[in-house]
Amino acid sequence: MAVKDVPQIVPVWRNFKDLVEWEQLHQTRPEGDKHSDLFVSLTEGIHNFPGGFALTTVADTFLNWARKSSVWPVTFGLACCAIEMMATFASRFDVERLGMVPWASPRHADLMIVSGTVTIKMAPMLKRIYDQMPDPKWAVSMGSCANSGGPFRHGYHVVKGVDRVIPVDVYVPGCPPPPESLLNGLLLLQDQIAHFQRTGRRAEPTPKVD
Amino acid sequence: MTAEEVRTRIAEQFPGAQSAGDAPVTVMVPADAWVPLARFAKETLGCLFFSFLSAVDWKEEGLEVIAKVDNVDAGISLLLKTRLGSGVSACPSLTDVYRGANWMERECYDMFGIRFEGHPDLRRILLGDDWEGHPLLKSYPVDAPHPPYR
Amino acid sequence: MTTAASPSRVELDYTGSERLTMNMGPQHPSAHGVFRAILTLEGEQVVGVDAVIGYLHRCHEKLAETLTYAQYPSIASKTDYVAAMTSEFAYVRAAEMIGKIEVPKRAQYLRVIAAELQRVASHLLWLGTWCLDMGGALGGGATIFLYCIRERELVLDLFESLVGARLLYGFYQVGGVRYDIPSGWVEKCRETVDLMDRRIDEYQRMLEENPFFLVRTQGVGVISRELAQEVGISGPLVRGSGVNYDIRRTDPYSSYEDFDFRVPVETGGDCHARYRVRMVEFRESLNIVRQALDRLPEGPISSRPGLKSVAQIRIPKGEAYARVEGARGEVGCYLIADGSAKPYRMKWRGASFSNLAVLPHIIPGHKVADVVAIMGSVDPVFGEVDR
Amino acid sequence: MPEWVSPLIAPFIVLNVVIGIVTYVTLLERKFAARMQSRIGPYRVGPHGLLQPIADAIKLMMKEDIVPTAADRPVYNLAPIVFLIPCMLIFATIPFAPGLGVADLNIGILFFLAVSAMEIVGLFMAGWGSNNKYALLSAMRAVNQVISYDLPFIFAALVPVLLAGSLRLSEIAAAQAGLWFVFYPVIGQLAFIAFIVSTVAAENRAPFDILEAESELVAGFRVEYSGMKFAIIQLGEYAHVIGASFLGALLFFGAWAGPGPEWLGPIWFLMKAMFVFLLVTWVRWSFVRIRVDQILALSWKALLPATLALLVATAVVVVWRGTPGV
Repeated sequence: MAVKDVPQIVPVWRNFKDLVEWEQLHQTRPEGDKHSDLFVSLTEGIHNFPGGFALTTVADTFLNWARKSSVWPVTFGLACCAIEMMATFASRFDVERLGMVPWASPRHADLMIVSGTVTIKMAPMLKRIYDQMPDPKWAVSMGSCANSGGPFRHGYHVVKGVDRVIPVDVYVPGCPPPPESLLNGLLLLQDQIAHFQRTGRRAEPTPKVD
Repeated sequence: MTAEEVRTRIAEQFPGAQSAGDAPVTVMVPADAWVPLARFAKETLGCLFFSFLSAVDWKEEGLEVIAKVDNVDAGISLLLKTRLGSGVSACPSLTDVYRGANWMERECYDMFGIRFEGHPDLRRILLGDDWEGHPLLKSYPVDAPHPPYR
Repeated sequence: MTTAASPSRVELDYTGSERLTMNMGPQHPSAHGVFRAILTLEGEQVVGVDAVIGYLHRCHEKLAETLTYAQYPSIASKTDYVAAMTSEFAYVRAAEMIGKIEVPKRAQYLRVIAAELQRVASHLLWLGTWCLDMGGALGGGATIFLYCIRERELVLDLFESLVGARLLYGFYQVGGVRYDIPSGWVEKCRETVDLMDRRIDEYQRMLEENPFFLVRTQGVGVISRELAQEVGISGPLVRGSGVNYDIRRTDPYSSYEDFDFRVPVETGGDCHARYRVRMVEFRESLNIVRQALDRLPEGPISSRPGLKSVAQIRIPKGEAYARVEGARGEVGCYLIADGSAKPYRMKWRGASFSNLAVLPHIIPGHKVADVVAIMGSVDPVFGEVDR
Repeated sequence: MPEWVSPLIAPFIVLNVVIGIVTYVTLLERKFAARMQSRIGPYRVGPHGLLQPIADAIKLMMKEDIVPTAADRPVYNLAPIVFLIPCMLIFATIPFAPGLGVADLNIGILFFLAVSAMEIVGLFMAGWGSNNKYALLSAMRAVNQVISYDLPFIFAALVPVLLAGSLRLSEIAAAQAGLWFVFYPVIGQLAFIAFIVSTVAAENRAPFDILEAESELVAGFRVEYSGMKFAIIQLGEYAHVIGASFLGALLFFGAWAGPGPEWLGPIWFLMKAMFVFLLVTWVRWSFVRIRVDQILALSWKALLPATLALLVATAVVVVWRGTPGV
């Protein structure tokens, strides 16, 4: 499985005043899902020990089961798709069946559903909220706007796809995607999480559809 | 008060004004009569309801500022207009007359670069403080690049 | 206190205690999207507020100059995405006013039905999110929120069978509507309307018999009649402040004069008054839908042939300001046509933009908890604020 | 077995049982809330969502632990433990059946009330150490609220003490062999209502959850906590709720009294505690949150005088009847 390609973005938002403040006050976190050196060397040792791979694989499977069974999204609505996201969280579709509880603080969340158009003013904020989430974390890009800019692609203030700002795992097409679509995306995300590895490697993102 | 009477009264008060139409009554005044006209509309015609303020870029002919006010009880609608003239981007502010003009003028400044003189807090409102250009001017391309996002 | 000119940073007199600047948003559970308020606090008391908007500025007005009259209505629905039908309505009505295009009676009635059902759906979402703001996602507010969304799904089902989409429709087009109602829709609609009437009674009992709800809403966020008009707030807010201003009544469009309905006006001006206005509006909208279904005339649904190309609709030179009563108030579209297939300039008067502009005037002096209650009662939709 | 081991056995068992109960109570609450909201609730993780709490716990353990750079590190790191300890200690005095408990103190109820008020220290440390304004405001609110509501809580809990004539929890439970105190005419019901109201407030649950207040303060004092520390805080909160529910069941519902053989006692006790817990949950999911000044007004202007009057009335009744007990 290929290492997930984290898009390298030129940090222009250093020009934004509040981002500069934030960088002074808060730690910057490394890209990807890194563990401490001790943990990595320990698990590598077990993995390379004859027969040890069975242990690490079983552990990975078990931990991934836990991760995918309790994916907590952050309540973060951007635009039109946020209304459909709310409908997905509500009684008729009820994502709590899958163990998802929306949390208000990004520190408690594992998943960010980017629901709507990302504008240039919002992009640094979005990046910041994503950075505030603890690893391992996932991102679902919901709707055409978040995938590629959608109908507003030609607007001067619209980011052409949220993957220019944060790494995305699942793209859900639609304008807006109905709740069924988003649920399918969340189930796809569970498959993705099942392929997460102890080294921080992830599955490839789903193919991008506008 | 009918639209006819409104037009006559405005013509009496503001000789330079051209008015037309019924609903809304469109009144065009020079920029120096902009605030007096708004005050007249509010205090004499009873147009308390401030609907919106915006501008139009007529390319060579310059910018035109538009405001709409209503008298809700009598059913009068006034569309106030003023031409700033070619190359001029300063206009008196209506914030002393209508409190609602505050955000509308900020938006207008943001989009057209019109400096409203007398506005208490003229900052950009929709775009970021570091944005360059005023997007709704006809000279601004709709898909202006802004690396790295677009 | 607030000055006449009212700067956007409104601050009370400094009383000497220590101050705290707190940032709310743009990601905040009660931001209703992407609102950011920078509050200055003295203890729990808010003494100053600076509202930052524009996180969802999607260049609607600039895009409208590059899209044709046939293309834009479905984009217009993305301004007020909670009440998409009325947003489309304002745009097509402006184009029709300039082009002096007649709309068949059946299309007018279908427009009314769609707009009123949309108002019900939008108010349901408002009630839910407002209670969510006051009750918290892990508290009683969530229960009412989920009930409201459950009912909203029924209305969306109606739209889905009418248009094929749940949230953003493209139902209106210049000259009429795009789709006729499918068979069996009228009966389904009647059933839903009757059910909704009963459910709204249930919510009203659930909320108004709850003393906690009353103390949280009564006397909170009072907007005076003068302030309301000067800032230009509209819809349920201005009617909650004692101004009898409903465009359906003062400037009837699309056969609204045929229907018998009541315009609720409350004089309190607080959150509770706005709540009561909206609760009556629910019922009145349902009544209008019933009347329109009863009298739905036969005939064509559009005065113009079906669309074959996006540049098909050409509007003569001219300008017009069209306003409709959306769920949040006066949705206006000021359109200047230059004779081509695209408008020269479009100004969108979003009701939420003006409604939100009242916040810096009324928030100072309240507690932090009231800020979210006031925010919720204003019911902004940020697609419309930032456009 | 060395001698020092035997006193540790009972606490060890109780601690683990409590953690087990608390973990599954979260599932109970989620299912119950889901039913109230016409949803299904956790369903897909294990049969009927039974493995959900385990998945949540393991996931939270494996999450990254973030310490904000601006945080006061020692205070920030210590706060969850300081918060958890009192929440667990309150189980020390509760007798789960006659003679089945860690320590049946002669001042059991005082110990319970004193220790349960201690959680505020950890809470304030969390709010202060995070160096986050939401957390700070939340911690300030929490101190306000706990100080205001501990007095009515104590007064309401003292009514059964007066009726039973003992501070020892096992004797209070035994005194209800004839009549549960909740059925004691007038006084019992009023005391129970006051107890429920002040428990809800002292546990910081909706409608009195101003200190976590999702819609205002995002998540209150624990807004910066992630991973295991967040799990510990959640565990502490639920443990406190369960502890107070056990106390309610003990003070008003006769603890382990119930039909059937004696070994069913703890089961009855657990069921009664869950009944009290679901009562609190029911309140939680039906009311909107009230404002901080209204909360304080409710406590100082209504609840405190009322419970005080109730306490005096109980004392008069007890003296008039001559003997404590039912």
